Amino acid sequence: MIWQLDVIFCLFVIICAIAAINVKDLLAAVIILGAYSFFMCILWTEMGAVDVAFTEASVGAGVGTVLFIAAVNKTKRRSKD
Amino acid sequence: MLEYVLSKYNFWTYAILLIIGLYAMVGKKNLVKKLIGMNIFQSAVILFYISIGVKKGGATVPIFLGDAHAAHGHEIIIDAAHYFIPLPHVLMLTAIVVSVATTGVALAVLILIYKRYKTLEMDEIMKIRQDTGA
Amino acid sequence: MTEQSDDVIVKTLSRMLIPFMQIYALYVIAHGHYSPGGGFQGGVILGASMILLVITYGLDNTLRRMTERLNTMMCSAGVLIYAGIGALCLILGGNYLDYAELDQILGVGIAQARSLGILGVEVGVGVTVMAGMISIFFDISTGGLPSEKIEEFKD
Amino acid sequence: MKVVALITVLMTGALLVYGIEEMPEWGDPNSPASTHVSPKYIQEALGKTATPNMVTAVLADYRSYDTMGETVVVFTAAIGCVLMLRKKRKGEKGEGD
Repeated sequence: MIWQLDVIFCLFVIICAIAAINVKDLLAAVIILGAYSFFMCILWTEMGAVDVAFTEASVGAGVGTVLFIAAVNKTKRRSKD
Repeated sequence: MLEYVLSKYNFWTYAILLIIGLYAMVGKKNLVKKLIGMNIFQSAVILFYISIGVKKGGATVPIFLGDAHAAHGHEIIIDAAHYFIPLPHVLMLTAIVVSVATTGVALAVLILIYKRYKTLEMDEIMKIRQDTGA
Repeated sequence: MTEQSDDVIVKTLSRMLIPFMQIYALYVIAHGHYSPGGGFQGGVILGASMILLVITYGLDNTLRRMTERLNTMMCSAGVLIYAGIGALCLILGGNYLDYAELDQILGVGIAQARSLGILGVEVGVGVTVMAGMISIFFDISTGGLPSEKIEEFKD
Repeated sequence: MKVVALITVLMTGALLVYGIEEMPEWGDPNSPASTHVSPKYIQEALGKTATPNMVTAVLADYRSYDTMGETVVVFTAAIGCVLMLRKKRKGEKGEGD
């Protein structure tokens, strides 16, 4: 556990979260959410939760992003805020 | 001040992520943005639980690293201070899978809303509902 | 998103990749006792391989291999495996989901019987999660599967 | 709307920061979470279940009721999506399309 690396990943996670809710293009927001999930996964691996990190990498970042993209594909891509 | 923040930086990250998710759920008008905020909120809670399971001082991941088959016959003494706490990992592992399943149900509801109102903005939906009196 | 792709590279690469993904998923389920992994992760990877098949080869080709009827049956079969192992322990004289009683039919010692009980439960979880993820993806990506397609590929 | 959301979020954030003060030191081996029930799981899991991965042992043996509930939740979510989105067959009557 290296605390400098931890702080850097925490900053990345916060930046990704702020970007994901501020982008007007919904497809871009969903992809940024996938990047957020992967940074979260690295953070949890650093904290020693390898099972949770594996689950997040396959479930949250993989299938979750695909489901969001499928739903955005069926509805509208633009958002007003 | 900086040292005070750095001593519990993961709890501060959890608080900031949680208020970002809450703001997206309350303040944004697009329904997909609300769902993204809900996902961020869930990850923040999971981060909090994982932070509880960390032990300093030479602890490692909760997997027994020695030869399990050689130790089958006689009793092994395992020191609890050498491994992280497995209980928060178990609870959060199932929570992630359930969160994706509930996100799927939410997206299905969202597609039904789009089929009926042809929009995903909350204020437009409320306006249509007021105009038609439904 | 559910039509067949025209790209030769994408189709060839995914046709080569899908069997390895499924083998890896089975490894993750079976090796969950000794390394990170288990039923949830392996089931999701199995589901992701079928989702890749839908994206590259189209919904019609996928429904010919894995029909909607089979998918729904597998989704409930996983829960049945899980609850069935619990009920088997109940029949053998223990509490519900008390794997130590499985020793009476397996005969390998109490600790090993509990280990094998965990493996059976993980298989049930994997089957349910795989079928559930595939079913949710089918419904969301098509906005509701047209009933003619289900009728067409029933047999 | 934005102002109301901002006030709500800032008040929640103030409460969270107040709560962080009370948390035990990060990674403390003597915190309540690491002294109450988890030493029992760590010490007994290998000998009683022959499973080196303690997370799997606790997930599928010690807390298997919990995991069965999660499995049923995934199953229910899949069935719910089918019931909400699937169109009616020809000849069946129902509301909507």
